Amino acid sequence: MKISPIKLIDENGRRIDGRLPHEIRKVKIESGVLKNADGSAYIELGNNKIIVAVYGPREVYPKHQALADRALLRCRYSMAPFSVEERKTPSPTRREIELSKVIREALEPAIFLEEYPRTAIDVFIEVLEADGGTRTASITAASVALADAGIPMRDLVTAIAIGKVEGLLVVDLNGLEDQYGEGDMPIAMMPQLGYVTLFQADGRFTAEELKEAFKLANDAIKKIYEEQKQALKRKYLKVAEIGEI
Amino acid sequence: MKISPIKLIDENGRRIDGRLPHEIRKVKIESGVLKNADGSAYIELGNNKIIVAVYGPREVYPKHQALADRALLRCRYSMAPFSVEERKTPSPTRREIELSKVIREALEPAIFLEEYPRTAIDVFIEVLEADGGTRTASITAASVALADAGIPMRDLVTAIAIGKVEGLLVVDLNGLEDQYGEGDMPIAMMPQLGYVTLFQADGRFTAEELKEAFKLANDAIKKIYEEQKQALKRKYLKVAEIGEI
Amino acid sequence: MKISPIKLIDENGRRIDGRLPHEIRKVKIESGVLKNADGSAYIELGNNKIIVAVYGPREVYPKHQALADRALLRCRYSMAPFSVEERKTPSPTRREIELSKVIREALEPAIFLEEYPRTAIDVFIEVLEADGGTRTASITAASVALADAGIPMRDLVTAIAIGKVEGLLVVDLNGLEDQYGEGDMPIAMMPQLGYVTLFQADGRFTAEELKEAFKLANDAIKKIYEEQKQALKRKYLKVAEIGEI
Amino acid sequence: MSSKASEVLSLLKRDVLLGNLKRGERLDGRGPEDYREIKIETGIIGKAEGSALVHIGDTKVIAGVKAEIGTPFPDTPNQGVQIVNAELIPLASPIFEPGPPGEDDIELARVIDRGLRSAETIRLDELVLIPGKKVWTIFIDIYSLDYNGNLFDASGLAALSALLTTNLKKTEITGENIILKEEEQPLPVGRKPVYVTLVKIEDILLVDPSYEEELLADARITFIVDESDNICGIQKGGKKGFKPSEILKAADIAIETATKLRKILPST
Amino acid sequence: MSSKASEVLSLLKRDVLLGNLKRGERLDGRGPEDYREIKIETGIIGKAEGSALVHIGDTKVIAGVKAEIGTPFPDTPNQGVQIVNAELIPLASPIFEPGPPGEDDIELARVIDRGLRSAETIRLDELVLIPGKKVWTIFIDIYSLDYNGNLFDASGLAALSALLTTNLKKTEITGENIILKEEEQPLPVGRKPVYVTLVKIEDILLVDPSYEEELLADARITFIVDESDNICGIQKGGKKGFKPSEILKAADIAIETATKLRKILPST
Amino acid sequence: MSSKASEVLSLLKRDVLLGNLKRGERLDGRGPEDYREIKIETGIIGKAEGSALVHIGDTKVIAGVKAEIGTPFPDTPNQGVQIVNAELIPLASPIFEPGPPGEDDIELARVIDRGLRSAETIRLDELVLIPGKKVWTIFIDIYSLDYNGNLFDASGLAALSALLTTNLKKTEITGENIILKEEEQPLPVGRKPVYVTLVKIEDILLVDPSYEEELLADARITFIVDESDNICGIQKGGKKGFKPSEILKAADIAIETATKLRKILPST
Repeated sequence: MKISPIKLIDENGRRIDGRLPHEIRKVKIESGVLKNADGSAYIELGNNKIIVAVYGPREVYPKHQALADRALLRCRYSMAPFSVEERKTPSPTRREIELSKVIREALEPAIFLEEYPRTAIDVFIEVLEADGGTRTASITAASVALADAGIPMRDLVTAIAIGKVEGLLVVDLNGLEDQYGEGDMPIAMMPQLGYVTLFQADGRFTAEELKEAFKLANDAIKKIYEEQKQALKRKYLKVAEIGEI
Repeated sequence: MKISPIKLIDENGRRIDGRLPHEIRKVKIESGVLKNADGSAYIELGNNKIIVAVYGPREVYPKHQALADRALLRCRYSMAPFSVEERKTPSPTRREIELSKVIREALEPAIFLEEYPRTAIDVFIEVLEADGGTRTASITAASVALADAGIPMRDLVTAIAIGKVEGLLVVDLNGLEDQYGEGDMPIAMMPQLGYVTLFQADGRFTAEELKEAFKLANDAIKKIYEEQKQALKRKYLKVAEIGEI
Repeated sequence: MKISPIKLIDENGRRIDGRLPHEIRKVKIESGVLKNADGSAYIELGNNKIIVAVYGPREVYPKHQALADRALLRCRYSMAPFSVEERKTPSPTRREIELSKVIREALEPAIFLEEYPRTAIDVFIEVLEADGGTRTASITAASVALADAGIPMRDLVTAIAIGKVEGLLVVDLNGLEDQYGEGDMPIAMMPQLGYVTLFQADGRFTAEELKEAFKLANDAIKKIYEEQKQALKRKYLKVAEIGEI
Repeated sequence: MSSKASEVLSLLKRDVLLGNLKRGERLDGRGPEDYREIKIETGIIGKAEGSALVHIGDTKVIAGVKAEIGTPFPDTPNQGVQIVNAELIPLASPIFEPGPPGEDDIELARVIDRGLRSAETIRLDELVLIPGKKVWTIFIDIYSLDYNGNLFDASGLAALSALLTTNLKKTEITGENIILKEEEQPLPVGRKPVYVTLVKIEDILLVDPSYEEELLADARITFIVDESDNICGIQKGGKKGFKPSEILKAADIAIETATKLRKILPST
Repeated sequence: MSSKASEVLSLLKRDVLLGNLKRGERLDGRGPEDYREIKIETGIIGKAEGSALVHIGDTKVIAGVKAEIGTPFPDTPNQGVQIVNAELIPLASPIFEPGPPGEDDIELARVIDRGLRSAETIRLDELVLIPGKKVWTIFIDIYSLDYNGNLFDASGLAALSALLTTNLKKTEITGENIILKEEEQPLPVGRKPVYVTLVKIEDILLVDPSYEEELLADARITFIVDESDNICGIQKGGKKGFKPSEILKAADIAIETATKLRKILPST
Repeated sequence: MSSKASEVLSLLKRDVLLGNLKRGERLDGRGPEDYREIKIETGIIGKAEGSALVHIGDTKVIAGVKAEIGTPFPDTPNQGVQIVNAELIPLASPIFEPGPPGEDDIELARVIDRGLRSAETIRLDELVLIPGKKVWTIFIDIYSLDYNGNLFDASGLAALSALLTTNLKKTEITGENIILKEEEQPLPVGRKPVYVTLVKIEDILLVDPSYEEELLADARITFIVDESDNICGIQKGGKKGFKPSEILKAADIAIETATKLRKILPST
């Protein structure tokens, strides 16, 4: 564990970027940002900048991977080499491979895959700039991109990280808090249905803190969920306006 | 060539582990040690510890590899990273790739592959600890695992290494003798049928020494062959006992 | 840019190997040099030594790569590890991958690919020794090998590099001129049809120099084109002679 | 485990399994919170600095620890290096394929790695030989030998047991020179995390799933628990979700189960 | 771009496109030598030393510059290191596939790299920190985000724009020790090469091809032009040839176009 | 060679070949112990420190030797490094495929490597420049150009011939500094191993098999023989076995054959 060279919570209970413990960073979501993709979304969460494209349902190559009873969901989470402090090698790291898997499993419960047997739905995530919480922001954006692609969903998936900093539970860790804090607990939920679809933890937490984390996450997720819906609405309005011309 | 820092044969003609030149190390063979595999075996030869699983005859993937007139025999010899003094990288080395090939060719003559056209028989060998002679011990165990899988065979295959240490031919080289000795000659045979199915040499040997090597190998192989049969018998008896209950 | 430790043009206007600016190096081309290949050629251009084999038209593996309306042209340009000053790693470098592509695109316009739908034509190029201009010499040899394989062609493809050395345009750069010169402009043409099928440049050229380069290239290409035809004729005569015996 | 595997279970078997579960019965007779029999053998690989073979029912996993002198990472000059590798080798199951590690192997390795790091099991700060220059690198290689469910717990237990029985050579350092002595000393260890996995089938939570139960499972969750009942890591998997209340209940069961499992750990 | 892509265009669309072209009309209303609208955004990636997002019509490419202290190549001890990487990621187009870079990615990266080298855009000789031992390594990573034709020009423009807005930390060197200071200074740049691509469809030359035009093209040619109208690189592609006269005409058009494009470059 | 290849030979050709063999005739008129014509060209690659192109009948193999200054392996600080690489490139045969080395390439390289090591052909102990720090690394790269049977012998002969004609630059060492001089000296060589391969078809042993004979063969055996008739390596291959008596007979034939082949080796 690295020892923090800096104080992460100040005497007024403010975090290093001025937020209170339960505050999330500024979030901006746009949908329909790419021309080629069937659906797409762009998210900024603090300094995180992530773009997501969805292709599908479409034919599966190689064909033997196709599933008889549902669509094959594939997910590729990737960080641009320039997205982080030290240049990342362009080939997928073990971290990116694991995250591709857990993000896929976070999105899968929300999609009516059974409506498109023998097809593939591909989710491509590119992190352009990273500053703590890329997996949760990716999930948030990916579910908007899926909806933008017109893929029928049970609910959106909305995600946020709860963290532990100087003994305190805080919401939406930034990069420094992630690096020097005591714990990180990313949570993804289907907000309407109340299901947790991604849940990981790193660091040390008590059972009591788990309970508290869910409460904190709940509030943050509600806010972000509104942003997701707004992003989809704006796109719809834009489309409608153009349609009227 | 490395110069031995130690005396490999003492004044009484004893080897570094106390054996006489023609003596093999303690050998222990068990069959049916794994639940998932169709056949399996475990061997200890001195400090060597090797486990073998056989799957098949089963469907071939990718399908175009299937052979119209016989089963496809595949073999993967692999050493665990912790099996050797210096940690081995987990990905297959050139040595492991060559050994997978020669072990496959040592087993192939013994199997009635023509009885299972268009199928695959897979032999997976994992060396858990290595101390000289892993390829021969692997072959010995693999043929027990094949028999344990109920695959019809012309004969078992039994193998041992003959080596040259301080000018003397010795049987069943251990790791130190392999490292500092003058030659290594692994031999695999079908003992009943009298065929040599693996034969390699490293170091320098005269034509005369070749002849002597076969004699020494013959005796060792007979002993190990008995152990192989016992291992299969014990399994059979165990199965029979269980069957009676 | 590396500063040349040597003078590349002497006071008499001679280049480092004694040539005048417009002179090409000694060229030697042979066709039909390999037994297995359907067509083959060997070229020496100065110190460059390159061998080319052509296989095809033949079945395509994997099958899904086959094209319905024409043959699939594949090309592999490879340098032997010992062909260059510093040993090259045996696995394909990025340079080799790019060159395989541009060489393929240089040959493709000359071949009646549409006559062999659903087949593959494979061009394998092995550079045994390299001394500047391997891509152009490879193209020259490859088109001879294609003709030797009896593949119907619109024209041969003939190639040469124009370079810039101490401000002067010169023909057929050698290794030193390539390393220390100011520019390299490889050109491939179908000489009869007058089409440029490969064209690249490195270094700095004026639009005026471009025009001059084409003129210089034209003369050199005519000479090499004759050598290509001679190589094919010699093979034909040899075959004819043998036929008569 | 893999999506391919999930197609293996026949509909018939599925119905039987589900029917039984609803009556509180598991196929092998266990109750929902019962763990299978565990056996731990340590010190079995002479060439390894530490090793353990763990049986959980018919699942077998071996872990080996190797120690090498290497250089620290530039951003942690005063810490040893921990590297965890896991391989789902084809010897262990017909559903595992040869080839480089896939996402299942990598997820497993990373979950084990994070648990050990969060618990500070290996005292990396005590593995520095020459600060900023030479440290011990500890490799933990985990190989599945027979896969019959619950590789996370078996791998975690094998890794921990191997580490608890690992010995390093003592060293003598003069200037930049490191001499390895014959004498050995135990690897310095901190907290001891135990991995406990549950699956959810419809609304039933099952501890220590068998292979068939994993095939049937809607979702999976692993808790890593230390001796103070702290949670040192969580990993959710699977194609469906959990209700928060289910996760909290699973956490309680995991903490309880960990206390039981802890009793069979090898002594250092 | 890839041979697979060339099969996508339907025969019908092909005929319409061709018919229009013969009347001097492009599908999007441009004349043969018209460029699409260009938009350049720089300084968008905080973690990068330089960055630019370039739009050419609906084509979007992002380039990021990272600088690291490394060792020079043995044969150029007094020069910094320039590394260009380009990835046609599957996010950008249904015809791009995941996996390691293929021949299209590699050709693109190498053409961008050669243009920057020939123009001496990065003053590599000014990037030496300790001669023969420590130099700046400049990584230029180019990612296509939306591929709708003419990746060469968009990538070249993104790379150049990112470099022109790159800042390096100042350094303080005492002996073999390099200290990075908080203060920054612009990356030293030389000539500014602009990439201009034309395609040939039958005997018509078109500047800045759209995706459909690329599918239809017989051949492609890229000229890299610096501020003195020198050509710093050429790359011909495609399955057919050019007449020399066509190449010379294309060169003239490219030089003219480059002059126009140069006006929108970000200032250093 | 590969299992795929073994399916190529038609049944008809098989019968003819076999019938002839039983009458002591080989397809190309040779007797069972006759070798095909051999041609060795050395010094053909100017950029290589040593090189040889070997023809055995229609089989052609080229070997090139490159020497570089590198670091010794930690466990052999007082020895140079020998690296053998072999590639069955698709240029040489329709049955060879592009891609990274497969098991056939690797077996070939390792058999050549072991023979050279057992014979101590390269005097590795004489290739130390600064003990424990700098040694010559000798790369031997073997490329098949036309595969018509018996790659082992052709590769061995090419490697040996290239080594026998290899020259290294003289060096001048002052402290840790190595200066390469213009003058050259021959690579120090020890014993000269000759590779002799036989195949067995039913109960017939054939020296120097052609491609068709390899397809038909039940098993293959290679003996590596030095100038004192010592065997410096053996490799058995193929899908059937040998009787011990057959192996001993094959060894005698190989030793005799090696004596003949030795006469055409290039002089150092």
